[in-house]
Amino acid sequence: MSEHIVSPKVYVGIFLSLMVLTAATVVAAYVNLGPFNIVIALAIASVKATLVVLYFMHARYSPNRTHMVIIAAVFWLAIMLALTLSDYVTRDRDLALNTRITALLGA
Amino acid sequence: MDTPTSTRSATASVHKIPKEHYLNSSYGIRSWLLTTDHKRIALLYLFSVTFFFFVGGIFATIIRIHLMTPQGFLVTPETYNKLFTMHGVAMIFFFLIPSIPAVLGNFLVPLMIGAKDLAFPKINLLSWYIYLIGGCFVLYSFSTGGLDTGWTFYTPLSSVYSNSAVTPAVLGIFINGFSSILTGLNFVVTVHTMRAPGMTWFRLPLFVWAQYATSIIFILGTPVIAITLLLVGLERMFHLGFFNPALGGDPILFQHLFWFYSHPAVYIMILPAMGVISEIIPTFARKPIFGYSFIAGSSIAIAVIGFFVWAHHMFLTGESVYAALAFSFLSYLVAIPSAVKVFNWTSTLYKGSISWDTPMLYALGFIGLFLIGGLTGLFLACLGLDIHIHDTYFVVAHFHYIMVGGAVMGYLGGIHFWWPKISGRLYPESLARVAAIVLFIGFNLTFFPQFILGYLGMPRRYHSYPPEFQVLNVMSTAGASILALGYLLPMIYLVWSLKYGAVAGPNPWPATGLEWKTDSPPPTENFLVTPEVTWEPYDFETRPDLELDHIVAGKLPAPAHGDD
Amino acid sequence: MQGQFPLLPEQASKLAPTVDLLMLFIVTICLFFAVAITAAVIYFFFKYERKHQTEIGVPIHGDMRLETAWIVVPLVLAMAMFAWGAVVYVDFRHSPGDTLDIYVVGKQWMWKVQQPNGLKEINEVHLPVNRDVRLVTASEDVIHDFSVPAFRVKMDVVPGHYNTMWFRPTKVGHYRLYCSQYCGTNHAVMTGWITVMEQADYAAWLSGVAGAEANPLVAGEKLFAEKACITCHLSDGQGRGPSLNGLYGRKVLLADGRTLTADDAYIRESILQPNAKIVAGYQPLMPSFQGQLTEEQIIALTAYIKSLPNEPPPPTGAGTAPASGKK
Amino acid sequence: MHRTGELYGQFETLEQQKESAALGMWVFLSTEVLFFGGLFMTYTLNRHYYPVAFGVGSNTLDLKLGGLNTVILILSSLTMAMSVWASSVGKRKQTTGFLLATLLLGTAFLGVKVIEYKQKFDHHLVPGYHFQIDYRVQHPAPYDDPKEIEAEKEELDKAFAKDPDLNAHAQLYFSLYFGMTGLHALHMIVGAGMLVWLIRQSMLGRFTPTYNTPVEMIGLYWHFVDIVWIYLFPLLYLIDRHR
Repeated sequence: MSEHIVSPKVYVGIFLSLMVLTAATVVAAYVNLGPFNIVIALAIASVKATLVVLYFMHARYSPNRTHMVIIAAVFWLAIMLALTLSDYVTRDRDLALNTRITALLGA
Repeated sequence: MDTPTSTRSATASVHKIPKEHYLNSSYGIRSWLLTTDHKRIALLYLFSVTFFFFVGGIFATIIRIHLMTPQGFLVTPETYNKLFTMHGVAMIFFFLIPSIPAVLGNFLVPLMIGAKDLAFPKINLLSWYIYLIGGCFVLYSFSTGGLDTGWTFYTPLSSVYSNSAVTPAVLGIFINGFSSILTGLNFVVTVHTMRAPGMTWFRLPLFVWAQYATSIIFILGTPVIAITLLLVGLERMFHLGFFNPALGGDPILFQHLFWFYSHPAVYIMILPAMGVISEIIPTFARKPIFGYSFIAGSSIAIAVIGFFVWAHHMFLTGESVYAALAFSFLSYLVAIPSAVKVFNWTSTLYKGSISWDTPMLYALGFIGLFLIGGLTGLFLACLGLDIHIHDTYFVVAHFHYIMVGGAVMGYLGGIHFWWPKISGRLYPESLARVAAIVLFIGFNLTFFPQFILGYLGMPRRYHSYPPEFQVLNVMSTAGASILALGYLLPMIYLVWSLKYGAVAGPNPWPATGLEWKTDSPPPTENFLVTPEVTWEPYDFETRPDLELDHIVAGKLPAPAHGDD
Repeated sequence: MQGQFPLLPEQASKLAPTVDLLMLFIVTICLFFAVAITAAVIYFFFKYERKHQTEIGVPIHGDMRLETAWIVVPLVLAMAMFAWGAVVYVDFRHSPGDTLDIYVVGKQWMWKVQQPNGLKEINEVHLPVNRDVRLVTASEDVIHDFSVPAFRVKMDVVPGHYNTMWFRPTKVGHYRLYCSQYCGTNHAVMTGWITVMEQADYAAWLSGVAGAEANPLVAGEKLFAEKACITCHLSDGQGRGPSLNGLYGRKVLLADGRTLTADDAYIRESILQPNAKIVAGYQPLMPSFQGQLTEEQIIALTAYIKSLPNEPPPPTGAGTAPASGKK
Repeated sequence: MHRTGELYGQFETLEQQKESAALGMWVFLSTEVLFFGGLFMTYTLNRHYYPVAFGVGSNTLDLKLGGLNTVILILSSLTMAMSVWASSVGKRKQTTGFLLATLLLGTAFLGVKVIEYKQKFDHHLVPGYHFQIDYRVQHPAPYDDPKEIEAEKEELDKAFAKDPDLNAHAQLYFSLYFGMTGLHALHMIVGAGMLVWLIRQSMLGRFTPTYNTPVEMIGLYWHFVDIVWIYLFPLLYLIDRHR
């Protein structure tokens, strides 16, 4: 691993960006954007996380195998979320049926 | 069966056990319990997984005896349910998952890549202690009220309705998970950073590739089951409702999270066994393995694609039809790399110089049983068929063919193959061959009838069954008694050989791997001089150090085709 | 078909022959590969057996064409299996328009079934032949699975979810019903029978019994409440009378120290002359029902008591209805 | 295996040792991603099922405290990064100082968390038999602002109209709130313990520009814990602030 020393100026710069982004996410939460609120919140969080990983955690200056580990972790998390949700979002819910069987269970 | 093909008898007498090796470098119970030597830790694991294998085996024996009559005459329904649950938990989490990785992997990975130890020896010891603590929790659960949820812990049965000791059991499995994770972490780092000079990625033994693939599953799958079972424990302790429909939770979500790990966990069990077979076959066929890169690649492919198929356990839970189609499709994809391995093993035998030594018999048995186990997986992945055979004895037979027929045959084959390296001595060959054959026959007698039972509709986890199923159940029980004998035999003669076995010498077979370039048993630091690898894997042709005269009448080595 | 040693369960639904054919298809392919590979391995073992201690094999490192072939060919066959299986499954999951709807509720450890006209059955389902039937399922507690091998169908019964399944019985007869998803202590006795009848017989059966009274279990359950048995014989054993759960066939310790096995006669006697045999630990409080019940009612009541499950229901607070079913 | 100075016996060179440590830590963090991932999955599905209850639950959290904690934690990441820098250029005193600052900030974070947990406990918002989403409006404390209580009551009434089972579903939200923040806090506590050890080692002068691996490794862990919070903050505190 080639030793790369990041200067404190970069750290402070990253810190300030993180502060700005934190403020941005709070402000954005007070505006009603419908389904986009969650999208914006997660997008900002991901930008912040990326900054931390790249600079605070030196991933930018790390060997390729470190990048592979990071990508694998994110990818596997995505598999879990995406494939599980693929079941739930494509289910058909027969609401009339629900009411009838609920009545039966109540009886 | 007794063919005088072994080279050992001629050379065995000239060898001596080295003066100092890892077993006698220090003495006393402390030198074992505080050891950081990967070889000693492997032996600690060997004892503990064997213990759990017998715990699980006793449960299995009672289950099979109980099922001899339709009403079941031995135990009450409560006890029966506890027996099959505890059998599953002991066997899966405390025997099969750690067996090959933690015993053979621990012993061999550093030796095979020419390292002095794993990258983190203390963490390696820590994993064993974590395993023990997890094991104690589970044994505590077994002995105080038992466990009756099925090893699958489906909610809300496990989280609300079961009156057995679920909480200590899930905590035990949670804790044990970290043992797997740390073992996997150690292997990955070791393979990346500790390889000897000249040991490039494509010179790695296929066993190491398999361990690497397994470690991927350990690292990225195990944490999910850990957190999921922790949530079940919390539900029970604090009346939470993550998976409890009465409180708004979703029991199907539990199944998703559970199988996200537990399906790949099947590959944790079978991949290392495939790795063992990939070592045994070229050694006893005395030729390079056919399609090295395809076998190595298929291990990684199985580990990765294995994570995309889990919901095929859930086709009949009311899963979305679209998701079911996707998961069935992906499940068929994961069958391909397994098929590739089998074809390559078979081709390796072609024009080989095949000996019938015990490890090779296990390899032969493995191929046969894994074929049946793997091919019946195609039945279960088939959506239309799964409607009928899901949750029947067909499934029971299928996964026993994979886990017992595949993983345990691979494990025992590996133990026999590397026993001379581990102990420095040879086991009695003819007795070992008999045991391998007894195991193979007993296994098939036990589990093949269960395929038919399953297709006839006998559901799994039944403590009593309709009388028309009795004949097949009795056959299965009869087979199990033969199988039990097959497991006891190696136990006896392996222990016997520790003292009375012939001295093996560094490379009795001979085999090409780096682990055979050092003494048997190896010294604590593995290699007195760091080895340098200059040869391709499984190459017998250009290895004068193996002391094989390769110009033999009728078998002139042909020019190798393909390139290295 | 049903010889001494059958390999297939009876084919009693429209789906059954389809599933069996699919099975045959996959068995054929798998058998071909299993036999071919095993034969090759055994042949190589004998043919290339080591002749000389120092002999080595011919080094062959691989062959790209072969590798491609044994990736592509199994892939094609696997896709064929997938496609055929998918067609069968999609058909199974989408019920046709005009179905006879039957409601099934699973609970530890019995099946409660309701026919379209409101008639209730326990661990038994009567069905007309050659009619598309849809089962609408729900669970009161844990996950169960409604499985009928003769129809080649099963579906999980999940609390909080309402799963449906459909099939078309094609053959009159009695078929076993199983709970196929492990559901606790008496999972193995959560079984029952499907009775497939001629359509006319089914209609007659449905109307002939005119509601619930004809089913002794249902009638018995009603009587058990009407005659106030339920107020003392609480299922959790906390009532003034002993719990009757799982009574039938069990050993009973009496106040005078005798033990006996609870059979039909004992249950009948205890209804008519309750003080003849008092269970240890209980007071002789129960009034006699002599002359207050018809013979038929006694039979119904006995049948109901016999059907009571072995274990008490789960402790309160555990919740017994699916979430969205709560008010 | 014998240890020669800073080099453990299984390694050939310090370089190899450092590479192994770094890879090991990253692999461990990838495990952690999936470990928290199980909780995130449970969160996602339940939020998808019960948006109203999750909104109500989220709005009972104190955004000021949550925001304060976010700032504290990111600041602690900065000081941690600075200590890695200081150790790699051989400034021993500064290394110790930055590590101490990190520890203090971490402790402050946990302190704020305790205040928040106490509030939830007082308002019967801890999952269990006593959980009651409208406890606070039913039993207002004398110092509570009546207007605020009135507004909250109105919100709850509306929510109950939309989701009659609000209590159970809000309890799910709080189960996840405590599960996720609790697991996060546990990681903070472990991190704080490691910092204490690190500070001691640093004071003893163990770290040099050629050997500062422990500072770097624990730094990686600390930043990871920070990242988890970066996601937890919007997911738990900011679900439904825009009403």
